[in-house]
Amino acid sequence: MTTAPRTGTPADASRVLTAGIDVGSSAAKAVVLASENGEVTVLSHAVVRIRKRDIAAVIDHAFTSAVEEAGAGELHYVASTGEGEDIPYATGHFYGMTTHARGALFLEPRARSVLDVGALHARAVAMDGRGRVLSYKMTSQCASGSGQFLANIARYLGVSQEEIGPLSLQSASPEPVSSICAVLAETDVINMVSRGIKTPDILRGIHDSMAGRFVRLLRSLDVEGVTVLSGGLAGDVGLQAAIRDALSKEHLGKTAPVELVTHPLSVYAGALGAALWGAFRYRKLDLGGVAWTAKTSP
Amino acid sequence: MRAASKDRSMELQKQMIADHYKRLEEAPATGEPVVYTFVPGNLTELVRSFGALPVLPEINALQSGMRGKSGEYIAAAERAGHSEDVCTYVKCDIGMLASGNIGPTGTRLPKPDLLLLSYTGCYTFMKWFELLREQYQCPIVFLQVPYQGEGMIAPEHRAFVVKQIEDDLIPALERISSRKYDEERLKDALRLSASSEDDLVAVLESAKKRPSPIDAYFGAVYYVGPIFSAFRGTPEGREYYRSLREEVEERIRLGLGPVTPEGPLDDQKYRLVIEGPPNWTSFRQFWKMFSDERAVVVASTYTKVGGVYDRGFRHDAGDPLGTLADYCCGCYTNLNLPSRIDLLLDYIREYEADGFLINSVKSCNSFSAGQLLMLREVEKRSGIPGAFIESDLVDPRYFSAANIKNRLESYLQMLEARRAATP
Amino acid sequence: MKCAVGVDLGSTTTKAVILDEERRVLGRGITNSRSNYDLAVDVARTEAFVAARFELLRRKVTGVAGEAVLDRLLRAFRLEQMLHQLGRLHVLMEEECGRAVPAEVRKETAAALAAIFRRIEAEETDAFAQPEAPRRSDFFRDLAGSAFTRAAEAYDAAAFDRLQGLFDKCIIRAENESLALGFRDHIGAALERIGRPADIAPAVDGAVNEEIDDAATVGTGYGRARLPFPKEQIRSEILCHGLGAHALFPETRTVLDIGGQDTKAIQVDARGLVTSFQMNDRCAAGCGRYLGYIADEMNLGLHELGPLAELSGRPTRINSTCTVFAGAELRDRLSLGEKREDILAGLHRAIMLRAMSLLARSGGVSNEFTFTGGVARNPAAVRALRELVHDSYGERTLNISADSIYTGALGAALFASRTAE
Amino acid sequence: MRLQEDDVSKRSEIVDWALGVAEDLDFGIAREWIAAEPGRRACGYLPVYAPREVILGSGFLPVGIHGGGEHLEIIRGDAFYQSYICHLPRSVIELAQTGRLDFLSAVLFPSTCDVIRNLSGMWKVMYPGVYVRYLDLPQVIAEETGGRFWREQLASVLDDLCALAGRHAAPDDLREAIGLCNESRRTVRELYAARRERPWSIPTEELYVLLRAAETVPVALFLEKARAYLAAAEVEPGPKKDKSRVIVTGAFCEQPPLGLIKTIERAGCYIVDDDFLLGNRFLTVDVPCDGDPLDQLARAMLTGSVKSSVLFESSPEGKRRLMKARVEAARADGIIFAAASFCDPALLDRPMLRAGAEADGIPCIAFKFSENSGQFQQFREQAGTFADSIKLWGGE
Repeated sequence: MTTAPRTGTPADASRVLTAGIDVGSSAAKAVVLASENGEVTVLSHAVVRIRKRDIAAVIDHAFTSAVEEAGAGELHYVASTGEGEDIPYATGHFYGMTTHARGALFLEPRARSVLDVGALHARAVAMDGRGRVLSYKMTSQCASGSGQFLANIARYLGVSQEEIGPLSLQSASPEPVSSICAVLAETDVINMVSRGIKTPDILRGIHDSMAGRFVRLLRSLDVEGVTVLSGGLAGDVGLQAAIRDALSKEHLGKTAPVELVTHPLSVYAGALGAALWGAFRYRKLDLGGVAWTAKTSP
Repeated sequence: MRAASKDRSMELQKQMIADHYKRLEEAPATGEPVVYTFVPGNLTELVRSFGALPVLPEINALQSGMRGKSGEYIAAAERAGHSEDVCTYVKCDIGMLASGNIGPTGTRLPKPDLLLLSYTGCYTFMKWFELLREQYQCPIVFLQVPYQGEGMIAPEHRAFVVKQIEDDLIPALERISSRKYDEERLKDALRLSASSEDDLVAVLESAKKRPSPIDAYFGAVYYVGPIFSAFRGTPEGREYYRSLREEVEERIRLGLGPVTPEGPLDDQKYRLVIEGPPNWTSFRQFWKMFSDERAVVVASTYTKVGGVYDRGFRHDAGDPLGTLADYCCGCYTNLNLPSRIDLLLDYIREYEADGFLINSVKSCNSFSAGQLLMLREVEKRSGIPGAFIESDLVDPRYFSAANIKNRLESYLQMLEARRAATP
Repeated sequence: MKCAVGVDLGSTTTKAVILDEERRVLGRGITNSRSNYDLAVDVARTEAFVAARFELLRRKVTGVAGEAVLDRLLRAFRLEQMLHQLGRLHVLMEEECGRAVPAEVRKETAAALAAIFRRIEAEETDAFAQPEAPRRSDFFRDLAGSAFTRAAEAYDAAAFDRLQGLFDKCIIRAENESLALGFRDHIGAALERIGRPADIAPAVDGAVNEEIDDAATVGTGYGRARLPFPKEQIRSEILCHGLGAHALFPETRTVLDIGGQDTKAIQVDARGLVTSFQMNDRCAAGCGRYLGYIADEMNLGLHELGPLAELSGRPTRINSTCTVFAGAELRDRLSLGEKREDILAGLHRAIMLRAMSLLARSGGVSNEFTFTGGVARNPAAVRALRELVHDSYGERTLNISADSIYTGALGAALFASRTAE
Repeated sequence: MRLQEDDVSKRSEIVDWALGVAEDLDFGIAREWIAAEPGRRACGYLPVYAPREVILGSGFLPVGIHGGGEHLEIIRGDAFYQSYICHLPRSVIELAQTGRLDFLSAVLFPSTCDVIRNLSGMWKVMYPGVYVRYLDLPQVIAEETGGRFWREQLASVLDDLCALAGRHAAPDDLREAIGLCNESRRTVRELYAARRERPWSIPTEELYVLLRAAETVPVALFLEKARAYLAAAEVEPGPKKDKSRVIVTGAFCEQPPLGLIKTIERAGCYIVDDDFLLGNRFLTVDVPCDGDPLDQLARAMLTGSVKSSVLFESSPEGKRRLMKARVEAARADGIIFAAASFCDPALLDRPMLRAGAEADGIPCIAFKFSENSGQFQQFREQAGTFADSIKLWGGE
């Protein structure tokens, strides 16, 4: 696929179709949006896990299935984010925190911060009411408390990804995880099993230690009000609960405690943000024409 | 009987500290000027000769560590934008300030009338006071103390420090205290200092006896407290060291060892020399690891950060400002690495140590940078293996008990095996 | 006969070594430490005693019967053990299937399980029939795991995930049951399987009844604090590795041990006494577990990594030695089109670079040098180490024993044999 | 027209040359210079500031040792340092232990921080044959105290080096050296000014390697290359892009990998001011060539040294006002605080500088690097987000 020359203007110029493609370390996500006089509708979304496959192919797969589901013959702006910098048919690229902030705001207009937790990273971003990034904080180059780490432990415990959250919720007395290093923590966990600690308590212990880190990230930004959980782990109800507990314990927020919200589309926050900024730029720069048409797709 | 005799000096110290912090709390009311300064190169005699009260931020920080407060203070400082990489004394102090500036005895600490930086053997001190100046908006006097890069105090360096004391410090102290510099008062204080210093050295060197009546690291950090902080050159300071010396001499007479948190340690299996500051957040747990293995520390470099008195230096009333300059230039972390290596070797020899251990703290590059070379050199030149463990001053996140215990056990088992094999 | 036992309870594997009165190695046993240390110790000991009885057998029948017969008997014995474990795993998975799998697919899943286990048992029996035993993992978890995955791939994605899920759940249970895997439990069946050759059958019956009395035991290793031994029966793994390496190679003056989550550099004197040591702290970067993650990432057995890396022409330069990030870096670089073997070679070099700084800290490599621990079995790791040591210390003798993973346990056993006297 | 093509090729030639020199871990040009005549010697110095005039004035070639960069594999160096100490001294020791610094007959260790200070003692222990000198910079600015102290330091270094070279300290040699260094500093200022005016035509990755090369070659050679580069950049400006103007500060000692500089400028930023290799412009004024040269050098240090983390800030407002002044001078949109991990000077200063900048409404971000950072994704994300926000909200 290649970028089409911007020829003519589409039938209905007031209606802008944009796509957002968010390439993460474990999956590629794509959405197609229509925005018309202030109204934004999500026409389609698709996620394809990378699973040791060629990333370019995965991206195309996610993009084309989103486009087909949306039935979009042409797009005015294709915006990439995350690792998607080099997508040949992207009109422009926005960086991860810019898009997650915007996407989170779209999913939850009250949100003033977003907690983006992926397989290998975690970052907290504070934004204003227009999705402008005010400040951020990310975890360091060590995988402690990353999604990957949680996945490894779950595998060891014989728990599938989907079961992690529900099991963690059953925990009566969470078992704290001490070690800084993920591998040493893994040994902690092995010892826990040998001490007969229940799986839910172990999982919740890990969730708690992750939540602790994330809340420290938020705290370092002095966030207020509502925060959205986005990224690959957004759907983990155990993690959600752990973060909520940590938030209340840490008394985050000067006036009222910080409220954590999630959304069925949380996983698409980055892609949504990219598509929204795409539309914003399309209008701001008054580009006109289309960036991509089905004819040019493979 | 042991408990009782032990208690006297401890009681005295407790009382001195309580009184001092009480006086500090009342300073804003009584109008006594307050000078913040650091342990190494502290000019207590001069400061007090102007009726000013010293506050030593490191002491507050380590006290916060021992009282389990440092964790939250450090977190507060890091939230305020301080890096996790830098000295935790600084962050603990700044965090304490942000949390109401309540000192170790639960009393509020007064604002400084003057920040007195009279030591540059630690780079971080300079930044620490720049940071405090942002908080307090008060004057700083900066005395540059040249490092002993060539292993000695050059005469021109001594003169440089004296000139700074005359040109910058004395006028500043006169301003905040509205008193004139009184050399006689200073000389009286210096005489008191010298006599306390004699007693302290006698106590530290008692560790040459077998069994050693003291632990020259875990125990001695309490012994050096008064002389390293606000009480050098004071009558109560001298009183403390007199009674401490008597207690130690009594223990020698009775052939007793020190009393550790786990009880008396008379039957001493290993005699160790230690380089580097202790960890304060797990101080007792750390000490217990040694006493459990019946290891006693017979000499340490940390107890020299406020003055290397056991190598002969004494405050000299005969040359008041010159002696202060010598003192500033002579503190342990102002010695270059070759000198520090020689000192360790001397201690191992003089105190007939079985081994030496380096506790390398993340916070303090002045101490830590180069310690791995020191380890190797001392091993090479003494033929005695050393141990190397890593922790931090007051950051609870950096004390990994399991790792440290494993290393210490392995090390002592190694010394034992060598001893068994070499008749 | 009297013997001394050393147990090395490591973070990933547990090893046991048995010495006879002459301090000759009678038997070795290994298992993955899994999640139950006491059990791990039992299994390792049992394995060691199995090996010990085979050794006694070997001593008896040499001259009477050939090595070949004994090897065949040993392989038959292993097969019996394997089948026993597979049987148990199958039962557990059927139970779990009945409990956890949705009714509508339960029957087909159970059927799939039956088919898969039939296939694995067949594979195992065929493998036994082969004249040459291929090099493979020591651990039931790995053997069963790879065989199961291979077989399960025949089914569609949904079924595959379901089956794999069942396996992940049950393998840990199977591992944590104490199964009867001793010499007496299976030697009979093994003997039958090879048709009771007359030249060894009587000796075998003798070996079954032979009394072995473990006079003294010493424990060491990462989990030594958890061993049910009194303090004087516990030794630091540093001392045990020093003594063990000295026993294997008396001229050794430097020992490097890379275990699952710690790396040790040890200097020993002419008597095997430790004179200095260094070990990693707080972070397991560059330890054996690192390779474990890579193997998982590539769906390879741990033992397959080295040989693959050996094919590399120009190793990639790897930056992060954070174990958990290794997988991600691998993926990144693969997506950049770099060759698998080059990346692997780079990863091996990265591990060894970490080890080199510990070595230097402990005093360098001044003389004969021994590399022990699980990673010493990995040819690519050994090559990287050989190159680095040569570059920074010049020509040095590098010892690696096939049994180097037992070095700590051997040292412990030697300490035990001393206390026995 | 032809001329222009020549200049284009000339420019890339110069950049290739500079890159080659900057990444030459064996200091080939310095070695050649020494070999060219018997009796020639070189004197190394560590960051941040060392008096090159004094080194030149005693006949030595000054060689800046700024670490081993991203290409040096650390095998022995890590054995000397705990995990919580910055990367620079590891690679410096690696260079020394692999014989790459054996051409230096003297090394100066300025009072940049305690790590470099202690490294001077380590050098004394490990390389007894080399002249090792720890150099306390003047922290007090009064002529009578700091001034005299610094002059004594300079004098004793000069005497020691001259003694080493078997010659007498001659004021005229020193004056000549001062003139040469003035010239070099003027050229560096010109290069920085040109980049500030036309960042699209002078990419920082080019400017940086040119100045990195300057640290290890004879001054005259640097001047020749730098002038040619300026001329070429005039003729061939390169495409102007819509990027935000940023100051990168905090990397004055351990140097960022070139990849990091590229990453920042490719993620939508133009670097219009920085403190890389700060020593080469540590003195902001020309040092007068008349009078007693040592007096002049000492005075210039007291009155004309750049504001930095290695010298005590005597003015109470100094830290708070510094960044605003730099932003205005460079017409920057924002500041990237890029400090080396575990760098005490940069990291302890950062809260003060950042608070000051943010109080003045200047957008800031901060991250840490090390000279051998190999993965730039985190930096790209942050610099990119920074550029995004200026792109999306610029002019508000």
